[in-house]
Amino acid sequence: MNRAVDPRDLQVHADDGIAKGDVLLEVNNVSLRFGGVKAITDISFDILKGEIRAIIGPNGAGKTSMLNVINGFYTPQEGTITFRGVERRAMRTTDAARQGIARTFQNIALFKGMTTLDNIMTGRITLQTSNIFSQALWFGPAVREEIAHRQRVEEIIDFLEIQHIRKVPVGRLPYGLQKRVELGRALAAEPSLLLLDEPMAGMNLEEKEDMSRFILDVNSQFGTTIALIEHDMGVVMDISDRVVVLDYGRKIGDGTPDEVSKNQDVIDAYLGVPHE
Amino acid sequence: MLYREAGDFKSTYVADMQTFPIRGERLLFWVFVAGCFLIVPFLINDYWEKSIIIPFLVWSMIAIGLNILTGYCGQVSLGTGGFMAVGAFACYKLTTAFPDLNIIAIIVMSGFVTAGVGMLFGLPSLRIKGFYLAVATLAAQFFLVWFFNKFGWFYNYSASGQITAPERFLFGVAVTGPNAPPWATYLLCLSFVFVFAWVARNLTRGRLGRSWMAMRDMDIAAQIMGISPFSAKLSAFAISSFYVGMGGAMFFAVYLGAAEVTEAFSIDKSFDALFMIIIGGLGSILGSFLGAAFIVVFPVLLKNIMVGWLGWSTDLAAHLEIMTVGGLIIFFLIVEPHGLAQLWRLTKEKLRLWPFPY
Amino acid sequence: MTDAALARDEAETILAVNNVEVIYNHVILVLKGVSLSVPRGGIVALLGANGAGKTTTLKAISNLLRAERGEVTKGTIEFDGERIESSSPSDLVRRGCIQVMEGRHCFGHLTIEENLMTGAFTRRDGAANVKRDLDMVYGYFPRLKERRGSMAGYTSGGEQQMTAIGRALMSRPKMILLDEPSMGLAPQLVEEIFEIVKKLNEEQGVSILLAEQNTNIALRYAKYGYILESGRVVMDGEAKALRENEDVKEFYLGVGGEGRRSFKNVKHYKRRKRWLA
Amino acid sequence: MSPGFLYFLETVLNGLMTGVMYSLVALGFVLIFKASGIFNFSQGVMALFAALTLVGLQTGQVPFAHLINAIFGTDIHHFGWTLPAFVAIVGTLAVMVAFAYLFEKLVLKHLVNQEPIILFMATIGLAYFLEGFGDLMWGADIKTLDIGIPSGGSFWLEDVTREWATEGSDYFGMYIDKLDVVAALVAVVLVTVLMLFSQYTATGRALRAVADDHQAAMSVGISLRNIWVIVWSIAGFVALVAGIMWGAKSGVQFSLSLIALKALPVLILGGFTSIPGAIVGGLIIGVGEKLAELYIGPLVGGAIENWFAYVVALGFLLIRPQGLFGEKIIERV
Amino acid sequence: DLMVPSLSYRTGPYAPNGIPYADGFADYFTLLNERDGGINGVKVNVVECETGYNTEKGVECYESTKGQGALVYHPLSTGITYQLIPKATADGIPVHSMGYGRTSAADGSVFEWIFNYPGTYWDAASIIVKHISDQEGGDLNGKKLALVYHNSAYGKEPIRTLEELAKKHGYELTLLPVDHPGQEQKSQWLQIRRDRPDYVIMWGWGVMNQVAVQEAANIRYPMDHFIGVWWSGSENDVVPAGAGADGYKAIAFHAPGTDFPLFDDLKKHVVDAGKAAGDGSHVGEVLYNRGMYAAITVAEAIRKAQEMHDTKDITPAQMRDGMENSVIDEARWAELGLPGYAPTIKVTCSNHGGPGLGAIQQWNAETKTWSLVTDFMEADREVVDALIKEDSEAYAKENNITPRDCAS
Ligand SMILES: Nc1ncnc2c1ncn2[C@@H]1O[C@H](COP(=O)(O)OP(=O)(O)OP(=O)(O)O)[C@@H](O)[C@H]1O
Ligand SMILES: Nc1ncnc2c1ncn2[C@@H]1O[C@H](COP(=O)(O)OP(=O)(O)OP(=O)(O)O)[C@@H](O)[C@H]1O
Ligand SMILES: [Mg+2]
Ligand SMILES: [Mg+2]
Repeated sequence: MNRAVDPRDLQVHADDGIAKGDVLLEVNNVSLRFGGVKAITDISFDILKGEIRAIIGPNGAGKTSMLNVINGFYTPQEGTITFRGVERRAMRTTDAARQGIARTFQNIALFKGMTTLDNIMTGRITLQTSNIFSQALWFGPAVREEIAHRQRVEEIIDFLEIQHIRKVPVGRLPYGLQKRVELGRALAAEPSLLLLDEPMAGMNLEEKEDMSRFILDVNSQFGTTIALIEHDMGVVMDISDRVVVLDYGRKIGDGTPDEVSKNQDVIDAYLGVPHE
Repeated sequence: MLYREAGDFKSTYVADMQTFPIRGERLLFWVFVAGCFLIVPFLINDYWEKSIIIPFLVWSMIAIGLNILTGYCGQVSLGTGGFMAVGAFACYKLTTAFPDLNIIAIIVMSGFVTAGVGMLFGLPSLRIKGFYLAVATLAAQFFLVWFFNKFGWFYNYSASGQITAPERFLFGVAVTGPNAPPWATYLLCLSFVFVFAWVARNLTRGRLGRSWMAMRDMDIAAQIMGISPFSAKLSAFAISSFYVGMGGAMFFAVYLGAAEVTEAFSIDKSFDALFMIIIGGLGSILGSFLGAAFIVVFPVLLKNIMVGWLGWSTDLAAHLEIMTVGGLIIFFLIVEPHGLAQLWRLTKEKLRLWPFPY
Repeated sequence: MTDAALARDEAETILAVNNVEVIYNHVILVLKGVSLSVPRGGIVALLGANGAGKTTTLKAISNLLRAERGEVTKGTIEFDGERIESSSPSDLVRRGCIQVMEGRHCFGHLTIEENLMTGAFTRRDGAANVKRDLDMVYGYFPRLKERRGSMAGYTSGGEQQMTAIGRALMSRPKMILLDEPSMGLAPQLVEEIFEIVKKLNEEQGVSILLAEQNTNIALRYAKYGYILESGRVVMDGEAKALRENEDVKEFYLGVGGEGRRSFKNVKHYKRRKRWLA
Repeated sequence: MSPGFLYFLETVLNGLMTGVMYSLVALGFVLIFKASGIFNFSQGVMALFAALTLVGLQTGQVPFAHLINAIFGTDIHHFGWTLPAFVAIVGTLAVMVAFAYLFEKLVLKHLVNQEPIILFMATIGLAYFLEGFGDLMWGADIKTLDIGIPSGGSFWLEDVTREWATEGSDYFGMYIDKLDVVAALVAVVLVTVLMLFSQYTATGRALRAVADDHQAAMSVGISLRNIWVIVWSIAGFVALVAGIMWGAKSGVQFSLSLIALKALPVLILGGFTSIPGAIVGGLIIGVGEKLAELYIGPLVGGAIENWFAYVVALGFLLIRPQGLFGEKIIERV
Repeated sequence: DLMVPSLSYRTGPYAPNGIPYADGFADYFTLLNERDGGINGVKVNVVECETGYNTEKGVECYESTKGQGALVYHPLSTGITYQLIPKATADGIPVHSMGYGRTSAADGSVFEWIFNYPGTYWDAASIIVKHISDQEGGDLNGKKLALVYHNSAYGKEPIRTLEELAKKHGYELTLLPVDHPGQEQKSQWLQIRRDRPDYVIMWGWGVMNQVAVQEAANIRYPMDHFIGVWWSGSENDVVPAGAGADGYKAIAFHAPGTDFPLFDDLKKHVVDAGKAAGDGSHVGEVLYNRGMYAAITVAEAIRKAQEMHDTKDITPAQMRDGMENSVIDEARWAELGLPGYAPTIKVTCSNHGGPGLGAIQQWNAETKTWSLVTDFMEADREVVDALIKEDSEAYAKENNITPRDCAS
C-alpha cells in the first residue's frame, strides 16, 4: 500500500506549543444574553493544558451556552476568550475548528444520512488538502490522502470499538452508539481542546464506564485537553481534575471535585444532597 | 445466486473504497458498460436515439448535476432550466464564434460557463435555506430565460430568437446537426455521461462529497466541524451547474438541434429534473439514472402501449398517462421514500439474505 | 385459570404485552418476542443496554412505530383489557395511555406553555380543569413557569425534558410510558422527577412503564423490572430481587464485591456479558 | 394632482389588487405548510380542479363523459340542468372535502414522519394525477365561469378621480377592476377568519404542533389524520375561491393551474407559515412588480414582472431568511 | 394507405385551441374516406400523436411516425417547427407550418422541404397594418400602434415587419411583451390605457388571448381597434369575455362558420355517423375550420402528387412536388363544397408562402359568431419579400445551403 503520508504526521493540533499545565483557554468576564434571558453572567475561569475540566450545574444554567461561546457559535455581549494566548470575543466556528477546538453535542448532531465511517471522516476534512481535480479523477494525491486519513480513522474506530457499525448509516444506530460515533468524529479532528456536552446522557452504567475510559485514554494518550459537561456526579467526581459550577448563568463554584462537592452553594443549587 | 458474497472482508482500504464491493456485481457492471459501448451502437436507430436514449442520457447528466446540489448538498434548486439554458447558449455562442473548436471542448467549456453563473446564483444559499431557497432559485430560472430571450446577441440576432446547432464533426463523423448518424450522437453522449458519472462518483466519495453531505445533514454541526459553508455550498453550486450546463449544451446541440429559450428551457425543465432525482433517489448517482429513465422513458412507453397497442385515442391516453405517472410517483414514494435507488438496494439486501427472511 | 381468575387478572393488569415482534423497514428484526405486563397502579421499569429495544417496545405499545417504518409483526398488546395493536396513537391517548418520547421532541416553534397545552388536546373536560392541571405542572417544574413564553426550540435540554414530561401530564393519563426521563437532567431534578412520578402513581393511581438507563434510580422507584437484551427479555423480577442479583449489580449498578467502582479505575476490556450468548 | 402622480397611484392601487389575487393562491400553500410542513405543489392544480368542478356542476356536465362515450359508444355530455351558483359551490366543496379525505387515506397516512422533500414530491405526484383526472373528468376545453361576480372597470372611481387631476390635463380617471375589489374583500375576510382559527383555537395549536414534529404530535394524541383532512379541506376551499376569482378572469382551463407560480414569491416573502404574511407578501409583490413593469420595464424591453417578483422576494429574504412573518428558523445545538 | 400524421395537442395549456383544430383536421379526412373512399381510391390514414405543445414530445412524435411513411408534417407549434426544419430536410419529408413557424421558409429556393402557405406572420402583420390604414383613410402618420405579444419566438415574429412598416407609414410602435402563460396583463393594459394607442395588435396564444380581450373590454378599449393575428381570433378567445368582446377583430385566411355545402356532407357522413374525432361541438369554429383547411391543403397536394407522378401511393418526396405545385383556385374551392371559403392558393418552387392573403373577421358577441368584414387583401409584398429574402439568405449562409435555381 502506498504510504506517502504517515498518519502520525497528521496530528496537527495536539502539539500546540503549550506546555502541560499552562493555561490553554481562559474565559474572562463573559456575559451572554438572548433578549431578556441572561444565559451567562460575568463568568471567568480557565482550562489548563492537559486537564479534564468539568462544567456542571442545574438545567438551564448556561453550560451548553458556555461551550457555544468557546467555539464561536454564540458571540458574548461582554468578555473575552483567550485561546492559546490569542484573545478574542467573536470568531467564526469554522476558525475555531481549524484552531483545534472540536466538540460533541447535547442533542446528537451527527450527519444522519452518512455512515459511521463517513461521519468520522468528516472530522478530518479540515486536515485534508488534495485539490478538486485529483479528487475528481481519483488518482495520486487524493487517493493517498484518503487512505492515510482512513487509517487514522480506523484507529479511532478500533479505539472506540465500533468496528461492526463502520458501514451503518448513523441514523439507525441506538442512542449510545451515536454518542460514541460523535466522540469519534470530534477525535478525528485531533483537537487540542475537546468540548463534550453530556457525553454520557442516556447511557447505562456499563456504557458510562466505557465512555469514561475513552475520555481518560484520549486525555492521557494524546494529551488532549477536555472540557466536559455532565450530570452524572459519579463520573464527574471520578474523572475530572477540576470542576466549575454554574447556576442561573453565574459561577457558584470552582475547584477540585472534592472541594466543589463540599461547597454548600453547590449542594443547594445542584446536588440536592451531599454527594458520597 | 447473484448476490452471494463471501463475507465483507477487505484487506486493503483501496478495495474497501470500491464502488462495487461485490465481485459479481462489479463484473456485471463492466459487462453492461461494454454492451453499451460495443453492442448498442450497432442496434440503435433514429427513433431510439432521438426519442429515448439521447434524452435519457442527457437528462441523466442533468440529474447527476442536480443530485450533487440537492441530493448531496441538500440545497433544493428550481433553477435547473435556467442553467441548462446557460449551457445551451454558451454552446451556441462558442460553436458559432469558433467554428473550428472541437465539440467536446465546447461542451466542457459550456459547463464551465454555467458553473460560474451557478455560483453567482448560489450566493443566496449562504443565507436562505430549505424551501425558501428552492423558491428563491426560481429567480434564476425566470431571470435567465428572460435574459436570453431579451438580448439578441445571444441568438445572433435571428428573427425569432431561435438558436440552431450547426453541424460539427468528430473524427470526421457528424455528431450534431440533422445528418449525424444515431450511433455517433449516442456514443458521444454515452461517453460524456460515463466519464462524468464516474467523476461525480469520485467527488462524492471523497472529501468534497463528505463536506456536502455534512452541510446537508446538519449545517450547523458541519460548520462547527470546520467545514466552511461558503466553500461547500458554492462548490456544490458550481459543480452541479457544471453538469447541468454540459447537459444543457448536449440537450441543445445533440438532442434537439434547435431551441427557443422560453419553450425549451421553461420552468417545466426545472421541475422535471427535480422529479428525477427525488424519484430516483437523493444522494445517489444510480438514482439519477433511474430517475431520468422513469421521467423520460416511462411516459413514452405508456404512450406506446396505450396508443400504439391498445389503440386508445390520444387525448384519453395522454390523460391516463399523466395520471399514471402521478400515481406511480406517489406509489413509489409510499413503497420507498428514498427513491428507486434505495428500492434497488433493499431488493439486493433481501436477495442477499434469501432464503432467510431477516 | 378460571374465568373469575381471568377477570381479576385483567382488572389488575393495565397493560399486557405478549410475545411481540417488531421489524423495521421490512428487514431489520428488532424485537424478538417481548412479553411484559404492568399491573394497574404499578411502576414497572424496563432496563437494558443501548439498542436493546426499550424505545421500540414503548413505541410498539403507543403505536408510534408506523411513523418510523416499523411494524409489529407478531404478538398482542392489551391496554385496559382491550387489544390496541391497531388503534391510533390519538385513540390511545384518549383512552389514557400516553408516551413521553425519548430525546424530548418538543414543538420547537411553540412556546413552552403552548407545548404544554397541546398535551390537553384530547381532553374534553373544560378549560378550567385544564388550567388547574397547567398550574399543577408549573408547580412541579417552576423553571418552566419562568420560561413559559419562550419558544421551546430555544430552551435548554433539561427545560425541554421537563416540558415533554409536563406535556404528557396535561392529558390526565391513566398510564404513562416514560422513555428515559432522567436523561440530561441535573441529579437534583432527576430525584424530583422520580418523586413526581411516584406521587402521580400514589395519588392519582397512574401506572407507569419506565424505560431507563439509570438502573439505580429506576430500581429504587419501580416495583418490578424487566431486563432487555437484543430484543428479548432476559430477566425479570421484583425490583428488590433485581437489585440483589449479582449480574445486575455488576453490570447495571456498578457495585462489585468491594462497593462502588470508580470510573477512573475501570479496566478497559470487553466485559459485555450476554445472558443468552 | 399631476396625472403622472395619479398614474403612479393607479399603478400602486392595481398592484395591490393584483397582489390580493396572488395572496388568494398563496394562502392555500400557507395553510397546508403550516399544518403539516408540506410544500403543496398541487395547490394550483387544486384551484383548477375546483373551478372545473364548479363549472361542471353548474352547467350540468356529465363527469367523465369522454371516457364513458369512448368505452360504451354512447354520446352523452350534459344532464341538461343548470344549478344555481350557490348550490354548485356547496357541491364543489363537498367534492373537495372528499378529495382531502381520500388523499389522506391513500397517500399522506403512509408518509407520516417523512422528510419535507418527500412529502413535497408526493404533492407533485398529486398535481400530475389531478391534472389528468380533472381533464378526464370535465374535458380540456375552455369553460366560462360565471357566478355573477361583477367585473370590469369601475366608473365610480373613474369619475371621482378625474376630478383630482390638475385642471386642463386630459386625465380620464383611475382604473380598477371590480372583480379585484371583490377578491380583495373576500381575501380580507378569509385571512381574518383563518388567522383567528389558527392562533386561538386548540385545533390551530395542534396544526402548528403537527408541522413541527409529526411523531411528537401523535404522541400527545393529536390525530394526524383528522388534522390533515381538515386542513386539506380548508385548502381545497381556498383553492376554490382562488379558482373562482382567476377563472372569472380568464376562463377555466389548464393555464389556471399555473397561477401557483405567481404565488410562490408571495409565499417566501410573507413566510411559509404566516397567514397575514400571505396577504402582506402579496401586496408587496403586486405593487413591486407592477411598478417595475411600468417604470423599469420600458427601459429594458418589458416582461420583467415574472423575475422581478422573485428578485423582490429574494431581497427581503436576504434580510429575513424566514420571510417577513415566517417562523424563525431555530438554529441551536 | 396514405399516411398523414397529425401532431395534435389535446392536453396542456393550449388544449382548448388544439382540440378543435385536430378535430377539423381528422374529420375532413374521415369525410374523404367515408364519402369518396379516400383520395383517388386510396384511403387516408391519419395518425394522431399527442405533443402537448411540447417540443420534446413533438420530436418523439416525429421520430415515431416518420418511419411509417408519413407524407407531410403539420407541427402546429412554432417550437416543433423549428426542430423539424433541419430534421425533415435531412430526412426528405415535407413540413407544412401553415401560417406559423419560420416566416422565411416561404423562400422555397432555400427551404426546399418547408412550406408555410397560404401566408406568413409578416404577411399578416402587413395586412393588419393595411386594414388599419384603410380605416384611417390611408394615412397612418403620427398614429400610435401597440403590439401586445407572447414573449416567445412566435410572438416576436411580427416585430421586424411592423418596425419596417412604421418607417414606411410613419406610425409609432409600442411593444408590450407578455410572459407565458399570460394570466396577468394588468401592467400592459394599464399602459395601453395611459398611452391610448390608436390601435392594438395582438400576437397571442392560449390564455393570453382571453385575458387580453377581457382586459381590453375592462378598460373599455374600442374593440374594433383591437386586432389579433389569426391565432388570436377564435371563439375561445372571445367567449369568456362575454359582451365586452363585441367588435374584436382578427385576421383570417379562411372564412368562419358552417355556411358551406361541405358541412352538410360532413354532418351526414361524419358527425351523424358517429365518426367525428371530437364530440362534434366544435364544427364550424374558427380553429376547426382551420384544421379542416389544413387537411384540404394536404388532400389537394396529394391529388396533385398522384397526378404528377402517376401513382396512387405517393412518397414524401412526391408529396413535396405535389405541394410545390398546389393550386386551389376559386373553382376548386367551390368543387370542394366551399365556395368563397378562402382565396386562391398557389404555391411555386420559389414561393412556399402561398398568396399571402388575409381578410379581417369580427366578433359579434350577441350572435356569438365571427364574420368576415373585409375582402381578402394582399400583403405589402415590397416590405415583406425583402425581409424574407434577407432572413433566408442568412439562414442559407449559416447552414451552407446553396439556394435552388427555381427559374428553370
Ligand atoms: N427506524 C429504525 N430503522 C431501523 N432500525 C432501527 C430504527 N429504530 C431503531 N432501530 C434499531 O432497533 C434497535 C433497538 O433500538 P431502540 O431505540 O429500541 O433501543 P433502546 O433500547 O431504546 O436504546 P437506547 O437506550 O439507546 O435508547 C437498535 O439496534 C436500532 O439500531
Ligand atoms: N439561542 C437561544 N435563544 C434564546 N435562549 C437561549 C438560547 N440558547 C440558550 N438559551 C437559554 O439560555 C439558558 C441556558 O441554556 P443552556 O442550553 O446553556 O443550558 P444548559 O446549562 O446547557 O442546561 P441543560 O443542562 O439543561 O442542557 C436557557 O434558559 C436557555 O433557554
Ligand atoms: Mg445543555
Ligand atoms: Mg431508547
